[in-house]
Amino acid sequence: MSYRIHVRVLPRTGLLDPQGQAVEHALTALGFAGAGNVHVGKAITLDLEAESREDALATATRMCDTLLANPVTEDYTLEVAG
Amino acid sequence: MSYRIHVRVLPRTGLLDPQGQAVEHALTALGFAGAGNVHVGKAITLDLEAESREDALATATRMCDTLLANPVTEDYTLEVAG
Amino acid sequence: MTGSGTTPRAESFPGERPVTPEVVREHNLNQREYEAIVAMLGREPTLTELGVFSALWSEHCSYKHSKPILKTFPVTGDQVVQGPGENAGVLRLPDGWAVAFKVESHNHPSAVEPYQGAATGVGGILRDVFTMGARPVAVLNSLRLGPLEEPRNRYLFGGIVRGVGDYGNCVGVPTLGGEVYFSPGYRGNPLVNAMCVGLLRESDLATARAHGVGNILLTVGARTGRDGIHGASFASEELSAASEARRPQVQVGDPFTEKLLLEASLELITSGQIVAIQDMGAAGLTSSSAEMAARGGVGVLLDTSLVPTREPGMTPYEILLSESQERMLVVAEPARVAAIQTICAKWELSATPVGHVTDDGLFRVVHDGLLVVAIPGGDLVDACPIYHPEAVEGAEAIARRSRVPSIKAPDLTAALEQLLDAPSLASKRWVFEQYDSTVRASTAQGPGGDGGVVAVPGTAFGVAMTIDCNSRYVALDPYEGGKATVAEAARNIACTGALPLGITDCLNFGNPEKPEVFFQFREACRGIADACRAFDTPVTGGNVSFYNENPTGAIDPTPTVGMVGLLADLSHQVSSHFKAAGDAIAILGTSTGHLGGSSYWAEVLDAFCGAPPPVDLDAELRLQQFLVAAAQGGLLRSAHDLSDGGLAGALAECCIGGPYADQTLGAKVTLTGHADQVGGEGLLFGEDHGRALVSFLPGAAAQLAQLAAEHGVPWFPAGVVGAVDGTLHLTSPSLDLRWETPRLRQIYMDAIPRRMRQVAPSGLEQ
Amino acid sequence: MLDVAVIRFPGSNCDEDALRAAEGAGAAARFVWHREASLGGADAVILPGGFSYGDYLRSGAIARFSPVMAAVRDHAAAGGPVLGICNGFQVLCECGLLPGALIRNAGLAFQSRPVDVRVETTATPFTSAYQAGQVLRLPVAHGDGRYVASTEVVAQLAAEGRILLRYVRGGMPDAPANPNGSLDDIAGVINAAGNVAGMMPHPERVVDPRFGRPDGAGFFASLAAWAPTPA
Ligand SMILES: Nc1ncnc2c1ncn2[C@@H]1O[C@H](COP(=O)(O)OP(=O)(O)O)[C@@H](O)[C@H]1O
Ligand SMILES: [Mg+2]
Repeated sequence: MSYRIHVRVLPRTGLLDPQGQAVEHALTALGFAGAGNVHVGKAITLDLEAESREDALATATRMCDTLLANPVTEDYTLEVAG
Repeated sequence: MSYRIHVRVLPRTGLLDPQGQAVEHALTALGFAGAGNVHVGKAITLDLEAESREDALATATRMCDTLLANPVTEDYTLEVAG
Repeated sequence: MTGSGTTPRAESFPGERPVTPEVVREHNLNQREYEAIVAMLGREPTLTELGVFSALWSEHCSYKHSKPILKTFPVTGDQVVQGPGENAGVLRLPDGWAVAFKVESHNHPSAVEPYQGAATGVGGILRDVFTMGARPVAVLNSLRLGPLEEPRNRYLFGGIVRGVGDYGNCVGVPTLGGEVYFSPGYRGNPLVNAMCVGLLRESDLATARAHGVGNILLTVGARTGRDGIHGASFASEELSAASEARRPQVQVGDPFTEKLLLEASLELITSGQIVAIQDMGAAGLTSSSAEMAARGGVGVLLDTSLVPTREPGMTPYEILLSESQERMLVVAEPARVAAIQTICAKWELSATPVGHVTDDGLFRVVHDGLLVVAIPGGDLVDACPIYHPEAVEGAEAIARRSRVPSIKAPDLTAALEQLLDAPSLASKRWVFEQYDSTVRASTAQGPGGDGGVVAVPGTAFGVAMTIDCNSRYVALDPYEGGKATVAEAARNIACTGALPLGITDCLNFGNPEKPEVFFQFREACRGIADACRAFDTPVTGGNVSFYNENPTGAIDPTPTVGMVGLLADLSHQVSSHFKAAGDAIAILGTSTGHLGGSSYWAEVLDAFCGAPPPVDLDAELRLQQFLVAAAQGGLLRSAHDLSDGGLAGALAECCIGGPYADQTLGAKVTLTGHADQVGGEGLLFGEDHGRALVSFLPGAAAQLAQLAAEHGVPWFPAGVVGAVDGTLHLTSPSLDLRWETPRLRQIYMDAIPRRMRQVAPSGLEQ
Repeated sequence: MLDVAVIRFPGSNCDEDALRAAEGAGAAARFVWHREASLGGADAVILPGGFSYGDYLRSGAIARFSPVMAAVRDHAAAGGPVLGICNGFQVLCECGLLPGALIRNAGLAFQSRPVDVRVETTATPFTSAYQAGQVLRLPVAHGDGRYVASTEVVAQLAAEGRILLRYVRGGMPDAPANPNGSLDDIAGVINAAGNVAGMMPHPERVVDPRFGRPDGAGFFASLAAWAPTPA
């Protein structure tokens, strides 16, 4: 089975996120009044061949831990779609 | 009401995605055999004050069209959470 | 025409549209051109063939409006190793070294997508240089945008600078200079001209001349995608709603692959394994293979089904016209293919045979066994109709030339501050701080002075370089403006102590079919040619970019000139800022207070008008020779040419110091006796050519005055460099002005950053 | 003569500069391609600057998996000196030979300019030729140079004298002293064993006196003079 994986990698909470701040500032300057708590990170999508959804999740988790996210500075969330 | 918005911005299909290629290549080299069609883009999350879920979606869409995504090279998907 | 009526019949590729008059128009070919094609083939072309013609007969590839004018450039000289016609020009240096250099535009792609447009512009020019067997050692860039007060221009500027930087930084080539101007004439059509300078051993010179029947053509590097199909013809029409609809898919740059391609190409060239090499630039595989074949007087047979593609189902039309980046075409003997593949594999690149050299002179393409293109190769490249458009000076230009400002002169102290705050004149530190300028550890002078200087490894000498154009002068008087552009470039080179050697040019103009535009083009080229002849700086190549128009008309005519020079002894290089209190200051040349076309009128009095200052080529040459001699004698502490902003602008820059100076320096300048008949405004801000500002140890004064006299250069001792963080104090019979130099520095350094701190949206709502 | 291996990753672009600087200091330097499994008995290793693997995903993230990195680890474990410059520093952090991480500059833009840095410790194979507290002017050229680590790690680095270089306010009044927002103005760090160091500035670019003060030469002179302490 092929699964579509979506990974969202964001700066660890508490670490400064200047990119998020810059976007928040720009949004405000452009008149988007209600936006706050903006964070900017990386989105990674990929197709993964796996036996099952659980397998896909396990493999994707290993990918994140080995390569896709930096454990010192980043947190990730994973989503396995059809 | 405050809504949590997740935006995923990815290189438009068909455009060269050197970053996606590099990650795919690295994953393969690391022995993650089943990974393909890898793309890397930006993840943006923010809180948005809005009257309703529809309003939040409409505002977030305008944010993407104006600032968050490059209309010439990127596509985005939006998700409005609680 | 050869081949008329004898060309083999090519087949339509399955699913291809028939060639109708509508389709021909879409391909930007006119009736006359289409008839020439039919006559050449003795039949109607297939759609794929039409695509091939539209690329090679586009303005960008065929030079159909510019060729007769370009032929008037001086192209010879003892220093010329390779003149126009190859991927880059090459000039001789001492000790068996040579310098390859070239400038190219990426204007339309940058208008659409500033980041990728600018990045791929840098990628393309790097490939032009390493294709010659030269290692790129420096890049420069010339940028023109509409005013920074408008968000769209800030967005474009930010994206372009990031794109230029990210690409060059990643490949590892330092940016040693450039220029940036802002003017309403570039609204909607920014200019991005990128220049590359490379070094090679003259004996390693490579060419793009295919020969040897049976030799193999290989594509090296990135896979072919649907990027930028028809980029060459897109660059050859005006930006409009219609062109927008035909806009090719954006080309995305991959500087990492470029770096690998650079190393692999240089290794292929020095290994002796290849016959010829050419990058796939505009019109991709089509122009690279057809031009290589035409140069060698041979034919080629390509099989597009062998070309590695990024997406399945690409047609021969798409494969032939794709402008995917980071690809090279190589010609080699069949026995060498394996060795070539080994070299490429080491750099993680593939090299794929896609065709061979033939003896029939035809440009043929098969796809899955079907012959889809068969065109006489020489005619394909050379037989495009050539046009001699009408040239008439525009009434508007004539009127502007005789106009004078309507606003009264403000307080002159404030005027200098206003001038230094104008983004076109202010420090470009915000820009070049984003460009690696020290990688390769050979930067003798980086951005922020008159010219960049790079050391040649293992020798005592260096190469100086600059890129310049004062488009306001060209707009107001194209002939004098053309001369002025070369003169300023040469002055910049000479100020570093280097001898000007030759130029490359990037001729950015509007639609040449408009008589007033063609007039600008013809006259500016005449000016460039005359100046190059006078200075013995031949034209070694360049690029023409027409159709730079937007809804309000043509851009300001912008014939950018890139120049290189030889700095014989690096230990005698001179930089442009004052060095220490107590040094003496002198002005070289004659000041008449010429204000027509000046930055002062344009930026302070909001008056883009007047006749620009005329250039005395003889006096310029003498000034250059004096500067080189004085530098070689080790007599100068600093030298800065007088250009935009005149004497006051130059003095301010010399006091303000380099981009990361520890402090500013004051100066006490007395002009009494220099040009007493000239009024205060003209004295401060006039832009007479042939002038420079130098500083030196007081003990060298007599020797310098003597040297100036020998060169017939007017020499005027003007004062002394003052204290750290001191005052610039300037007097003349009619002036007594003071500026605090730390304040001038603050204005000059912050002019661009303070504007760029305002938000610039990327998207549709602008 | 000290045998220095300069590692070349695809995308390294300061490799030649580092090699020349090491040679200029009297070492014997040579390139080692990233696919090699061995360092061929080198005494010291330099991981040069550049954009290994295009710096795609994160700077240094992909290079750390290159075959040669196993040999570099072994060399480091055996006490051999390893110096990472710019991208080399990023690789060393990514692979855990040095603590912390280098993230996007606080100003979000690439920074190419001279900075002033203070030598915080001279008791290393890389800085022994300098005086403690000496201020050097070196170029930086990076987009991802902001050093971050947990508060505890930063405190520990400071307490153990493992901060190699700090950005300081020197003579350039209108440029920020710290070009990237690094915590505690950290421009370079060294590991607990004192043999693996990383720094963002580029000393190899300022060793030729013809172009200005050769403030970077001391790093290579220190390395060339280094000798293993007999076991
Ligand atoms: N786009 C750019 N990229 C790199 N350097 C630039 C750029 N624009 C300007 N510079 C540098 O800033 C300095 C001043 O430029 P400019 O005002 O055009 O000087 P000049 O009038 O002496 O030619 C030069 O050293 C130039 O190389
Ligand atoms: Mg200039």
